[in-house]
Formats: sequence, C-alpha cells, structure tokens
Amino acid sequence: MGQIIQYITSYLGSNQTPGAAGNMFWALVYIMLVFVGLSIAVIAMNWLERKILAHMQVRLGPMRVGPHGLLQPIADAIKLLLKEDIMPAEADGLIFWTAPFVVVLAAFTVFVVVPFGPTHAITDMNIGILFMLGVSSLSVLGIVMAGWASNSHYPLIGALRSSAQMVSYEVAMGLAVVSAILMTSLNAEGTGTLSMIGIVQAQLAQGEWFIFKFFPLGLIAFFIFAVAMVAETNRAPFDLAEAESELTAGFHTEYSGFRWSLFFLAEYSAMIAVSSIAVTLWLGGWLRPFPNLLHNSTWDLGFSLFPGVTFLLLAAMCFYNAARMPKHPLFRIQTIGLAGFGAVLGLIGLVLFYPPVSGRIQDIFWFSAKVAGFMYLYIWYRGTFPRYRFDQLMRMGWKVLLPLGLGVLILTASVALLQQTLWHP
Amino acid sequence: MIAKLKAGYGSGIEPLSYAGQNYMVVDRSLIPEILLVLRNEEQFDFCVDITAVHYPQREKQFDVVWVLYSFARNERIRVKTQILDGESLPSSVPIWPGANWLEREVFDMFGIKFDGHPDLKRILLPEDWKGHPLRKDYGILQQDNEWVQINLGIESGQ
Amino acid sequence: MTDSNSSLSNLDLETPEKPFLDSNELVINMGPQHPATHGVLRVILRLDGEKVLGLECVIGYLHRGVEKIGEHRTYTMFNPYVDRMDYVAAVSNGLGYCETVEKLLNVEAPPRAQHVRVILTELNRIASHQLWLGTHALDIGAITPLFYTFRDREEILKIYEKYCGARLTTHAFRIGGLQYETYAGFEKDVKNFLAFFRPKIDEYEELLTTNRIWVERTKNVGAISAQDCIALGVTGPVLRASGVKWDLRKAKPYANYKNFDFDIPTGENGDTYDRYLVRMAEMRQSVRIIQQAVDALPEGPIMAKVPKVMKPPAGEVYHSIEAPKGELGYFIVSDASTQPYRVRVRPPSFVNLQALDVMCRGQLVADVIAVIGTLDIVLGEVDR
Amino acid sequence: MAPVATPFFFYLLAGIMVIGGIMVITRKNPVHSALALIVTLLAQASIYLMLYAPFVAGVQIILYAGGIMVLFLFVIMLVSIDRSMKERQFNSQWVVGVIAATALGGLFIAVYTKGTTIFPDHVLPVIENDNTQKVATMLYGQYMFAFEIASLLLLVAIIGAVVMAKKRI
Repeated sequence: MGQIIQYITSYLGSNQTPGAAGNMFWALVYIMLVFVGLSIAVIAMNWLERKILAHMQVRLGPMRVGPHGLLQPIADAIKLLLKEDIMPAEADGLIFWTAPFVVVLAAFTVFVVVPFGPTHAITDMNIGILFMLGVSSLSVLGIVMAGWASNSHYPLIGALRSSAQMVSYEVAMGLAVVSAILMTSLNAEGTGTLSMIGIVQAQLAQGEWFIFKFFPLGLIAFFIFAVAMVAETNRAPFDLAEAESELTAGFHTEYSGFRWSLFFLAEYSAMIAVSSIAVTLWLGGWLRPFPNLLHNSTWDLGFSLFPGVTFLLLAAMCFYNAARMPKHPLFRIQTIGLAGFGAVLGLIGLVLFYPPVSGRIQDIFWFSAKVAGFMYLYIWYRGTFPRYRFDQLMRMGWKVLLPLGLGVLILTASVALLQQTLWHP
Repeated sequence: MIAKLKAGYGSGIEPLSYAGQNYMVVDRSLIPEILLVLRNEEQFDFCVDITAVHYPQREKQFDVVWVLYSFARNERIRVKTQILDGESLPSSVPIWPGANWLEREVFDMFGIKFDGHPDLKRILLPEDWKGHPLRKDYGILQQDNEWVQINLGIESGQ
Repeated sequence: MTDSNSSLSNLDLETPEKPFLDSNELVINMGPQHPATHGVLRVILRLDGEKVLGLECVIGYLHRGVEKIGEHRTYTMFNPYVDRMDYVAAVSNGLGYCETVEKLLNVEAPPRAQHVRVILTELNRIASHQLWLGTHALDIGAITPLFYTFRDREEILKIYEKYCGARLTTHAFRIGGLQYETYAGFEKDVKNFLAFFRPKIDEYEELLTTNRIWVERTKNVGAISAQDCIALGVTGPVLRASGVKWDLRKAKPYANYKNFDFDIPTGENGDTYDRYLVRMAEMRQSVRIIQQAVDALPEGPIMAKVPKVMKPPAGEVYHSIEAPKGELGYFIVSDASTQPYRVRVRPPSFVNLQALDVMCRGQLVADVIAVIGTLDIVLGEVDR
Repeated sequence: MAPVATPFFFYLLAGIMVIGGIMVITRKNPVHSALALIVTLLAQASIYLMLYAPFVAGVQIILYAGGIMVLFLFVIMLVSIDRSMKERQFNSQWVVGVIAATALGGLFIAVYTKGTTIFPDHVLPVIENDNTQKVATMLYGQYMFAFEIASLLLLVAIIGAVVMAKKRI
C-alpha cells in the first residue's frame, strides 16, 4: 500500500512516460483507468445521445429515472443484466457465445495505444496507428460470427452488409491515414513515425495541426477519414446493417440481455476509438489550441483553467436547473439529486484548479473535448440524415472516397517532396 | 354514347339512370364485347371498381357491377349484368390489369368465378375458408368455426 | 378511340427474364409483423441477391367485414364504422359516406355545413400527409421528420377534439350536414393553425427536399408511368406524381370544392421523389383551400332536412371523393328499407397496393421499403 | 522493453497455433475451420511481436486476420453449408497430400540439421524503435525492384479477377 502511495506521489512529481518506461505498474493502472473511463464515457454517451437527439426532435427524452433522466443508463444497464439470455435453438452455440466478446475485445484493445497525453497512454507502440487499424478491423470478425451463428436470414444479411461495408471503407480510411502519416516525416531527418504519440509530437514540432497542413490536402484527407469512420462504425447515415425498417436490427437481432449490451458497448467504444484516431492524426491530439502561437505563462495559465471552468459551468447548469424544478414535495428528491450532482461536478471542477492536477489533466481534457465534438457530430448525423442504400454506400466508398484518397495521397507526397527539396536541398 | 351502344346491340342493353347517374344493364352474353368496346372505343380506360350484389330471391341471383371512368371524357359509367349462382364471367384483367384484385375480392366475397383470371384465389379471407360472406344467406355472426378451431386453436372467434 | 389492346400498357405481370447468373432465387417473407410494412401487410419477395424479381402481397389480416356490417346497420348507425377503415383520414371517409347517402336521399347539405366539411376534410388531408411523411421518412432512415410531423399533426387533432370530442375516428359529419355547430373560436383556431403550419412545411422540406441522401434514396425509385397507373387503377398522389393532372375535387367536384381556387400539383417521373414533392405541394394547396373556406365561412343552418328514420327510395348510387390516398368510392344499393341493401367501399389503398409489384420490379430490397412507404397505404382500409 | 516470461509465451502461442492448425483440417464445418485459421494467424502475429517485428505483426493482423479471412468467411457463408458438411473431409487426394507432407517435413529436417551454417548462431541485437523504418528502407531500397514487381503482379491479378467476374465492362 505504501509502495502504491509512493508511486503516486513520485508520479505527481515527475514527468514519466508510462509506456516508454516499460513500467508494468503504470500500464496496469492506465488499463484500469481507461477501462473505467471508457465505460463511464459509454454510459454518458448513452444518456447524452438520447437527450440530444430528443431535443433535436422536439422531445424531452428520458425524464423519469433521476433528475432529467440522469440515472436512466444505470436503470437500462440493470435491466439488460437481468434480462434473459436467449440463444436461438438452431444457433451455433460456441460461436454465438464468443462473437460479442470478440467485438468488445477488439473495440477495447484499440485503446492500448490511444494517447490521452504525452505521458498518458497505456503504451507507446512503434506501430501505434497500424495496431489501431488492425485491431479495429478484427471487430468485423465478431460481427460476421454473430450474424452467421444466429442462423437466421436477417442477422446473416446484416452481418454480410456491415462487414462488406467495414472492409470497403477500411481501404479509403487507410489511404487517408497514410497521407497523414506522410506528413509526420516532414522534419530534418525525413523519417516519419507510426507511433500515436509521435504523430502528435510531429504536429507540435511542425506548429500546425495536420488538418490545416498543405491546405486543403489535409482537410480533404480528414474529410475522407471522417466519412469513412462513420461507415466503419455502422452509424447513421451508414447504419444499413441495423436498418430497423429492413433488417430489424442487423447482426445482433437474435441477441438479448447482457450479450446485446456487449455489442452496444463495443459500438460506442468503437466510435470513441475512431474519433480518437481522427483527433490524433489531424486535430493535434492532446494539444491545446495554438500551443506554439500563444505560448507564454499567461496563456498557459489561461488555458489550464479550461477544465475546471468547464466543470464549474456544468455544475452551474445543474444548479440552475435544480432551481427551476417544480416546487412540489414530489420533486424534492429529484431537485436534491440534481443539486447533489451539480455539487459533485463543482467539486471536481475545484479540484481541477489545483495546479499539479490541472497540469496533468490538461492533455486529457483537450483530447476528450475534441473526441466529444466528434461524438456530438455522430448524434447530429443521426438526427438529420436518412439512410443510404447499400449500392449507394458501396459506390461512395469505392468510387468517390477511394480515388479521392489516392489523389490526396499522391498530391501530399508530391508537395512534401517539393517542400523537402526546396527547403532542405 | 349509351344510345349508340343501344343502337348497336339492341335489346341486350338497358340504359338506366338514378340520381343523375347513368348505368346500363347488359346481358351476360354481351359482357366481354361491351367491356372491350367501352375500353377501346369509348376510352373508358380506368376500371374504378368491380363489385357484386346478391339477390337470393331472384332467379339470376347476382348483379355484377363494373364502375368505369374515362379520363378523356371525364365521365363515369356503371355496367351491370345479372348472372346465375355458379355461373362464371370472363375476366377483365386483360382489359384493365387493375381488375385483378377487384375480381379476386368479388370471388372471395361472393364466390363468382372469373374465367381467364391469372390467379383467382381468395384475397381477404384465408385460402381454405368456407363460405362467401357477402352473400345474403351468410349470417352476420356466421363464421367458419372449423377453420378457426384448426388454425387459431380457439373454440370460436366470436 | 384509336387505342388498341397493344398500347394498353406493357405491364408484364408474368415471371421476368432469367437473371444473368443462374443463382438461387431467394424467397423472403416480409411481415405481417414488420416495422416497415405500415401495419399487417405481408409481402413475399422473390429476390436475386438484393434485386427484387417480383413480389406478392398477402392481405386480409385486418379484415373486419365492414361491408357486411353495413348491410345490418341503419344508414345512421353505419356512419361511425367508415371512420375505422382509413383511420388516418377518418373525416374523408365520413364525408364520402355522408355525401353518398345524401345523393340517395336527394338532399344537399347547407352551405355552412359544406364549408365546415371542406375545412375539416382538408385538415384531415394535411394530417394524413403528415403521418405519411413521418413514417415514410422513418423507413428511409430519417427519424427526425416523424417527430416534427407528429408535433404539428397534434394541432389538427386538437381542433378535432374541440370540435367533436374525438381525435382520430372523429365521426364529424352527419347525413345531411353536421352534428355540431362549430365551437366558439373555431375559425380563430383554424386560422392560427394555418399561420402556424405554413412555415412548418418549409421546415419539413428543409430537412428533406435537398438532402442529398434523401434525393438519392427516392429519385428513380419505384417509378411508374402514367399509363401503368391508369391501367392498374392507381389514383391519388401516386397518379398525379406520374403526370396525370387529375383530382376528383376538380374533375367531379363534390361538397363545394368548385368554389375554391387551388392547383393540382403534378410530378413528371412518377418516382418516389416526385410523389414526395406532390404530397408536399398538396399540403400547401390544402392550406390554401382552408384559408379560403374559413375566410368565407357563411352563417346559416348546419343540417338539411332529413327524416329521422332514413328510408331512401330504392336505387343505387356510386359516389366518390378525393381522399388523401386516392379515389374513395361508395356504392350503395337501397331497397327502400332503413338499412342499405349493399354497401361497397372502393378503397384507394387497396387498389393502389396492386401497383407495388410493378413498382418494385428490378429495384433493391431497401427500395421496397421506400415504395411501400410512398404508396401511403393504410391496412385498415386495404382489408376493411 | 524487457522480455517477460518469453519461453512461457512462446510455448503458449506455439501450442495455440498447432491446435488451431489441427482444428482447421479436422473441423467438418468450414466456418469453424476458418475461425480456427484466424486464431492460428493471430497467434502467429503475436509471435512476430515477440520477435520484435511489430510492423509485420500489424500487417499480419490487418491483411490476413482482418481482410483475407473475412473474405474467406464471406464465401463460405454464402455457399450452402449443409452440402459441404456431408462431404468427406479426406478424399482421394491423400497420396498427393502424403507426398507434399513428406517433402515439407524433409525440408524442415534438412534446415534443422544444416541450419547452423545458414542462420547466425547468436541472437542479433534487437532494433526495437526503428524496426518499421528498417522494413521501409529495405523494401524501398534494396528490394525495390522485387517489391514493385510484386505490386504489379497483384495489379494484374486484380484486373484479371474483374475481367473474369464481369462479362461486360
């Protein structure tokens, strides 16, 4: 116990890189943190998606369980865990049981290399981005397994659709990623990196997020990735695999209860994972806005206040809404609950002002904020777009995004070569 | 127009009118020809409805009614014929493809057969249902209890 | 009069040509419990991969024998039953029935009643189209329009509720006129609704009309030519989207539609997108009609002189109105008793549904959903 | 990174690979065979990782486990499984099979016995951090020609597949 406290205190005082140092202990701590954080993020996403979508659609969304439905995800989770776990009689037992785990495993393993900050990653792999793409492509296997093992028409068609979709869009996605990786090699040595931390550090060194690099080449590559990642995660408007009007629910039609919730978990963590890739490759990862331009102690201090201020604002929102609650004895518990939630958020906000904490939380905050932006986009798409048809989806992947990606890659390479030869003859 | 047809076919056609609406009662034997003439020469290109009425007291128990409309003339006409129970009629699907379901419904509800219909089977009631409910001798509470017991597993659907 | 059988239409209702690859034909059953079939419609699809080779509709799951019931009820007692056929457009059903019986009785509803009838029926058309739009968009994957349309449809239902106490199956009209005098503030409510609703149509259109995905999903999907429409007896917005400028409100004016100024919107290609545009335009035209009707709402009685016990003279009448879904006809045979001898309903959904096969041939499975949605069928009316 | 329990992991992965390989040829259901093959490939990727060749491991996962095997599964799922399950797994090609197996086994034995002269007898220094760069410089430097020829071959194969699959282009 004392050793652990010693570790923590030494960590707060040092500048250790967990992965590179090969520190098993910190790797384990980060695995736990990422796992818990991810689960909380998925739960929060569940609530936020329902609320935001509801407000886009002139509804209120969950309002009953807890103040403003805050406890709804927990109630849902309990319901899902208590539900009967049904297996179709003709299903292939072993594969049916293992498929959800394969999907979840693939979705969670990806986070091994996600850099929440220069010192906040489980490990820093030499082939970070390759590892991410590879492992996330494994979730296709789980989907195909689930669809086939259910031994029913709808899941099989759904599985074939989503895997065909994911395999196709991986190509365009890969090309976009390669063009971003190419940009990391624009330094004096001329060697790039595949390491996720290295990619962000390259953006810091070049003083530019890759989305703005070689305008508009970086932007186009980012756009390709942004489209492909929605298709990759089977979300609207590319959610054909689970088009309820055509295929009821796609590959997980026959799943129920806990196993269904694993698919749900995997879908949302996959969304967070691909958003993390996008943020890392094009939006400067954990870097705060203008790290090079506005670089003096005043600006540093100003930006370090952001996390705390954000939480205080959320707390203020809770208090404001608690004050607006109907003054009725029946609403007392709800009001107290909301105020209590606000108090917790406020407390977190205050802790975040404590300099050692705020210094370390900075990177995580900016990274999460950027990922949250993508999450909002996902919800927004869902609220506004109809669904593509399968042939249109394939046409888009192969005939629009793929040539575009190739073109961007070639152009980026040419411009980079030109720049290298002109500036570093 | 009706006068012209009357002149052409004589006693086979009896033009009538009620509440400002024209209709004609046509002899069963003239039906295929009249319908074709109406479609091809008088431009009644839209078969609005086909239905039947059951008169159990009469010898010719069924009235079969075609409601036709002409887009070109903006005119509606009803053609009516009387047939015996069990007598069949030529199908008008070759004339108006839209008559398909309408004839199936008449068959389903009255048991009137249409010769040359591509797929004459029950449409609203189950395939193996007994009886034709819109006949007057089919009581309003009557149903095919046997079918209900076999297929729904209950004593009675009432 | 030069038409011959050959030019009738080239509808090939037989088995289509053999596919290039001699792969197994896949037969898929959709429904009767399926979220996209809008009720208990069962469709048996013959597929080659994802391409539809042909389909067969199995209907009748909602058959209640409305026509049989009609023969055993008096004219007045049967009136509420017709609301249960196309429950989305109950008011239109009632209007058609009341007018048909009025024709039999040879009475005419007084002008005020006619105006109120037009207002309520057109409101009903808007409500029906709203419901169609919401569910159709939902089938294609756009979930938001559903909530927008239901929010606005609520305002119409509120007017109904205030007028006659019911929201869906309103039973708003009586043979010979109206049962109720309009409530105080009816005109204001209707005008408020019109002012509220006009920008809402733009809101729907903003979400969908120029949305690339929407256009791609609906353009050239389920196209049907005017010729095929007429041959199959398809009416309503589907016919108009194929380019036939035909609307019973103009062709055979009933109620007092001839006093109102409105256009018949038509399409060109007869595809799903055109049908969408036509229905959107129809909502605008309905707003126009209601505005004129409510502005010129005359004073006067609301009921014509009809006997308490109705015994129309023996005879038969076919009368039809332009329901939101197409031509809704009633064929009533009277034998001078208190009950109709035969009531026949010509349901637009039933006849329009026949075109599904033609419209879906050669399309993809996902398009079948879009086409079912665009036909705007109500199974209560198909099965009666 | 300091190696941890290397022999243990090596034997674990090798065992998984062998079991997976046996499953591939013994399962009656082709989907099970394919899944067993994926397990084998993943274990192989892990062994690459142990050999400090992360790039090869990553490529192995992306291409074989994530790409090619998924296509395999596609094909298997689309053909009628009932028929293939009834067919005998071991057919009359066993003579050829035995010859091929003997030849391969002979090769292994030959390499094992003579290998000392072919392979270095000491462990090469581990290049951990620029492994990927090394692969890249090798591919685009020393083996440029072979690399390009291989990619050209693949291109020809793709075009050929398209031509064969589509009657009308």
